[in-house]
Amino acid sequence: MKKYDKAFLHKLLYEMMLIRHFEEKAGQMYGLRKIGGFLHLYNGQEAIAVGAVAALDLSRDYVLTGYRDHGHALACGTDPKPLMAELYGKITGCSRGKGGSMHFFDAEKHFLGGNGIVAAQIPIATGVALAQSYRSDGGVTVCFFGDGAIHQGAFHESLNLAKIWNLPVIYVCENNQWGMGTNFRRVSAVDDFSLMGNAYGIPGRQVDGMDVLAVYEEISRAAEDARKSGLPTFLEAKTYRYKGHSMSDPQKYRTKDEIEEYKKQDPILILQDRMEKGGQLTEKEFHDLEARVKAQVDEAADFAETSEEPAIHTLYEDVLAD
Amino acid sequence: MKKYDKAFLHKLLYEMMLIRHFEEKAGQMYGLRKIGGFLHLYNGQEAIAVGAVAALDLSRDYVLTGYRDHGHALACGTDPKPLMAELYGKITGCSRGKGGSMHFFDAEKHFLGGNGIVAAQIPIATGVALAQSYRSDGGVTVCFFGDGAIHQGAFHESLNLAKIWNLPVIYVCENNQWGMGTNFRRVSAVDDFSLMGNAYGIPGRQVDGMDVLAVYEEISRAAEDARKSGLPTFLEAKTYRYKGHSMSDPQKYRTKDEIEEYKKQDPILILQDRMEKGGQLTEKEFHDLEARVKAQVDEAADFAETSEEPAIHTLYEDVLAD
Amino acid sequence: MPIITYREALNAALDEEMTRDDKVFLMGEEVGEYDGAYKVSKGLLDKFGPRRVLDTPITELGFTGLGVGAAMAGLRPVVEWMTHNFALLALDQVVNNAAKMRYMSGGQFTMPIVFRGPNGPAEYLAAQHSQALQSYYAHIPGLKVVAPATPYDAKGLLKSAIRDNNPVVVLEGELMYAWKGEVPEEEYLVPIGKADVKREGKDVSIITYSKPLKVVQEAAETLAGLGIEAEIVDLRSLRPLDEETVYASVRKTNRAVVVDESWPVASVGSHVAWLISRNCFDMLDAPVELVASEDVPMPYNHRLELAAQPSAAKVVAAVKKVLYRED
Amino acid sequence: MPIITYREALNAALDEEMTRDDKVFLMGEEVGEYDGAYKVSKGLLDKFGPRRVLDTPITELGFTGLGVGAAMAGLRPVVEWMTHNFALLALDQVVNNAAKMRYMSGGQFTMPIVFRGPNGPAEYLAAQHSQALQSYYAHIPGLKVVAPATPYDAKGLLKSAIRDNNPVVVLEGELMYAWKGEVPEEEYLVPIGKADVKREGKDVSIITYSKPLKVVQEAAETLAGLGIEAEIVDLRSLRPLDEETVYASVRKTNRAVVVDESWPVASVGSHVAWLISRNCFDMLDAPVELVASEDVPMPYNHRLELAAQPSAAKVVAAVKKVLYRED
Ligand SMILES: Cc1ncc(C[n+]2csc(CCOP(=O)(O)OP(=O)(O)O)c2C)c(N)n1
Ligand SMILES: Cc1ncc(C[n+]2csc(CCOP(=O)(O)OP(=O)(O)O)c2C)c(N)n1
Ligand SMILES: [Mg+2]
Ligand SMILES: [Mg+2]
Repeated sequence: MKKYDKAFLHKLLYEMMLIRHFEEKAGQMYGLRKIGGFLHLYNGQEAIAVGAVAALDLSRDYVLTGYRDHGHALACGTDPKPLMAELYGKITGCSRGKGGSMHFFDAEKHFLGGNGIVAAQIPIATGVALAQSYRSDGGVTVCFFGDGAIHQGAFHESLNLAKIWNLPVIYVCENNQWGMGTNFRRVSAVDDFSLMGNAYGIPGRQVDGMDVLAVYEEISRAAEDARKSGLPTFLEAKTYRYKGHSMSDPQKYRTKDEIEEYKKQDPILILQDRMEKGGQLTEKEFHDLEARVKAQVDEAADFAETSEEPAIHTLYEDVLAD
Repeated sequence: MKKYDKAFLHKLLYEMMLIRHFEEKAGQMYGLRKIGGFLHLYNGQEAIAVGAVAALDLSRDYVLTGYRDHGHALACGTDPKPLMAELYGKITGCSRGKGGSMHFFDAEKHFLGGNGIVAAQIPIATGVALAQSYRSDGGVTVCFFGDGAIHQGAFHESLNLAKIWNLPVIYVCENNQWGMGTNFRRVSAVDDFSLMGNAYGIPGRQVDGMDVLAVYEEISRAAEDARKSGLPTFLEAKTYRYKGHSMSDPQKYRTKDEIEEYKKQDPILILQDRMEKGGQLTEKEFHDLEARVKAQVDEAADFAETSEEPAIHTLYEDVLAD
Repeated sequence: MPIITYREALNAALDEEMTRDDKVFLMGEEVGEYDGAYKVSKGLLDKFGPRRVLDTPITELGFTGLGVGAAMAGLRPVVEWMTHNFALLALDQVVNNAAKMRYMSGGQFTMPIVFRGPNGPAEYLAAQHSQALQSYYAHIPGLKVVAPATPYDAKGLLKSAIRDNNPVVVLEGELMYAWKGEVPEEEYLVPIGKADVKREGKDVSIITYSKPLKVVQEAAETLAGLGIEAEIVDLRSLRPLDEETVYASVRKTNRAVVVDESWPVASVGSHVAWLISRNCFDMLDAPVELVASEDVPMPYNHRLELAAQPSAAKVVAAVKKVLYRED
Repeated sequence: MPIITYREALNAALDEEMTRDDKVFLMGEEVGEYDGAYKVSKGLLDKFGPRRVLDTPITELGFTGLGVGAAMAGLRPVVEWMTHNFALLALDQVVNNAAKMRYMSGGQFTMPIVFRGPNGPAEYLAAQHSQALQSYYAHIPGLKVVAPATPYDAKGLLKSAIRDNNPVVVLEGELMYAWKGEVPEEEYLVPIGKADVKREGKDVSIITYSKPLKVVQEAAETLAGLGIEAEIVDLRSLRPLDEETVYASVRKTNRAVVVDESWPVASVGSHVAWLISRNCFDMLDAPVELVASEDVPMPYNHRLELAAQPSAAKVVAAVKKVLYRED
């Protein structure tokens, strides 16, 4: 702990708290029918997006993920206002109200989505890394996906391509134990996903996805490899999803106890605890963080609430570029 | 060698010679424009189909492969007459002239094709094994595919499914070094394909695909595993394709020397030599075999030649079953 | 007659056919322990066990291909796709294998497989989750394609699909699962390839199928208020297509509007509109109109999303147009 | 003007655009060391090196998806599919990502990517290798789709496709690669979205595109011998579709035959036939006829294979029909 400076730790903690709070608010607003459709919340997994993105340089690196994408967008530094507005379907949303929860994008921050097709982002991210390699710009792409996505053919095809072409891509499987109602063990031939890089000569490692610093370390190392020698890496981050798969999930497949058990490992608590013990966080500082987070999320909700609906003519816009 | 009885060895030799000769004749007839389209010859790889099928019981087992399918159909015992007629596009062809070289089928002999889409047979074969497991009928399915097919997502998805459901399927990658003009090393992250089963907890082994008895042994063992405990197996059979990818291939990607080098390991020569040394084949017997093979292939060509073209109304048949 | 939901009707069809024939089994994502993403398969795992109800990993191409193989080997798989949007990943197995295996083999195989799941837009799901992809299936010889719009048709058509010896694509609808209707207790089948006149009328033929039936029925009510009696032909089956029932209606009304929730270009809708244009040429008093979805990807925003789809108002406007009653 | 093949024209377009813009690169199976399965990319690896000409493993979904990502990150990939038949495996990336990324992101991204390769039947290749899949692409908003039928159009359209900031699907044809035609030395572009009248005539409009242009031209010769002057409209671009040029022709001739080598149902052909039926309703002296491929998978046998496709004889018969000159 000593080696991290306080500001950095505060930043990590703040971001995880921001995501957590953003998700709580989004869930509430869904209950109030301000938000519709599928809403996949990231609660419990915050350490992965935050730890990983902290290890990147988004002036040249890129991030892609699936439909459970709020955390990643926030970790990339996208303003919560256009994100919340997107959930509300407003014209001020990051995707002009066209994308919704599953399709957050922020081209400027190098956050390339958001994808509703399980595993589709894997080849796409690999292609972004191809562009980086093509330009020799020293950039790295991090591709997040779930334990459910790993069985798709796209995973296999992409890893082989990344390896034969030496692409600077870091594959991060967020194993939150569940793909919808399916425990990952039920649909996987192997329990330890880190093995799955072997078939492509890609180093595979497991990391505790509840520990933001462990994730940060692993991604830092992988990014260095990727920048130096164009080597892809595959990482399995063990984590847990607190909420249902989406808002309509009755969650009969698991017990409350199971959830509570995992919550003891809460990524925010873990970091908070360590910082307190390390003398890097006072109670007052924590409350200040909480207040800031709350203010920022409230502001986002206000912004979303008071923004305009898109005009009907926008239906026909953004289909083709000039 | 001693442990094999003579009749069995003669059968293996005969079948490999039959395939070789059938392919030579097909190549000739292509030159005479009796046959059109893509014609993918199996010369050099005979030991794999013959050795594998010899280990099966086709009253309950099944075989599927890709578009380089003549050898597999012959090894399954399909009469060369309807096969040659199929190449000629005649109504007496195994597929009534509708399939051609890539789409040989023989439902009765449990040869389920022939598939023109690289790797498409992998999930299909896995599904046949699913049916066998569903019926608990003790059957096994052998699925052949090339070194080029192994990178397709279908491979990865199928192996995982076969393992989680314990399906009695034997995957045989015929690594003939080339996928069209591409050496397998250029497009594969790993040199040793037998590694690729690891990602699915499926035992992977390499076998000398020029040695029909080695193939027979491996498939026998795998079939036993599959029958007993429903375990899938993955086998890489190292082999070599003597002819071009198809008839139009200028083969600039390899040297004549390379081909000649491999021909020293010819599967027919190897077995012939061993049988001679083991006292299981006399020169006269070999010439008799040759004569029989030649007669059978000539008869097939005559049959094809003298058969009728399909009537135009057959264009509209076989689209749907009643 | 009991009134049940479209979802229950499908469930009953699966249940009855699985009871009747041990060769019938169900596979797909979340069909078992989760009771189906949309609960169509509710209770089937409990009743039939894991041999007959298989939860798959997320591998559309893979498990669809397994279904094709199982069908070739004599089983009768029902493959559930969580939605047809995801089935684009599996299309190769449907088009290149399921649909063509019989033909390529000169008739050696039957392919008794059903591909089913929700198709078309639901609500607030944006572009990747809101596609009506029937035109892709209808385009392909070797497939049959059905799109029931009522619980009665859903049950009867799914049962026919399961008994059919050919690959049948069944198009359901997330928003339709809760629709209710009369379904008899006794067993029945709805034949594949027969359209159904859902409302009789003499002034205009509205040809539709699947979810838009509802907006068409609303439109018909509105039109009745204006003294216009619309006949509604529900195609039910897109391949084979019951052209005769369509033409019989148009021969009576001399005007036709086709309503289809897919995109317009190269669609089932424009195809049917052309068929009528050609085969009822001398009977038509006005060009055939097509009310399709707007030719744009689906947006998330609900107002835009509704504006992108066929609505009762759009249908009414199209009918007025073919009657030259534009105001 | 120099006379070159369609293949050479495409090669020249790739060569010129890769020379002009370092962001343009080519990827696909056998495009490099093998010089392309159909030699379209001949010499490009030698000239541009392995950074710009990438041989891929057989992974249509994977490398197509890589192309989408590379385009999002600012490159301009040209993805060669060995044939469009195999691209069914990649369709999800085309439909769900390439076509929709801009829309889903509210216009944040351009998607400058070209998907190209041979489409439609060649000879003796049977069902899986002989599909004309244009209707699948034309159906999708967010894509552009072109189908050049001459070397001139092939070069000009491919260059336009590469410069376009949207995903463009280019439909070539194995049998067309050897076709010859005049192609100027100077640089030129053919705009996407403009049809071309390939022959003027006053008696009937034959609307076609891609490979069938040849049988249509033969048919026009035969018809001229019978005193019937056919106008041939080559659509060239299927999305966007140049409706105005089509209607202008039909306004002149009052009769139309559409010739399309894909299957008829839910096809580009039947769509265009409906557009004409609707938008030229008052001008038409006969129903619009469609000459499509037979509604069956493609057989291997060559006679059957030819019988399955549009032919000059079928076109002549359709023209006679719309002229009520049936014998
Ligand atoms: C190709 C495809 N198939 C199915 C779905 C439906 N679906 C959405 S999320 C999901 C589960 C994914 O689980 P996982 O990859 O573990 O991600 P998590 O939800 O846990 O973040 C499924 C089956 C989809 N969106 N895309
Ligand atoms: C999905 C798909 N992509 C591409 C092709 C074109 N193609 C046919 S064979 C082949 C090479 C396959 O090589 P391999 O799997 O090693 O088999 P081999 O020809 O050596 O028997 C290719 C690229 C195809 N038929 N299907
Ligand atoms: Mg998960
Ligand atoms: Mg090979």
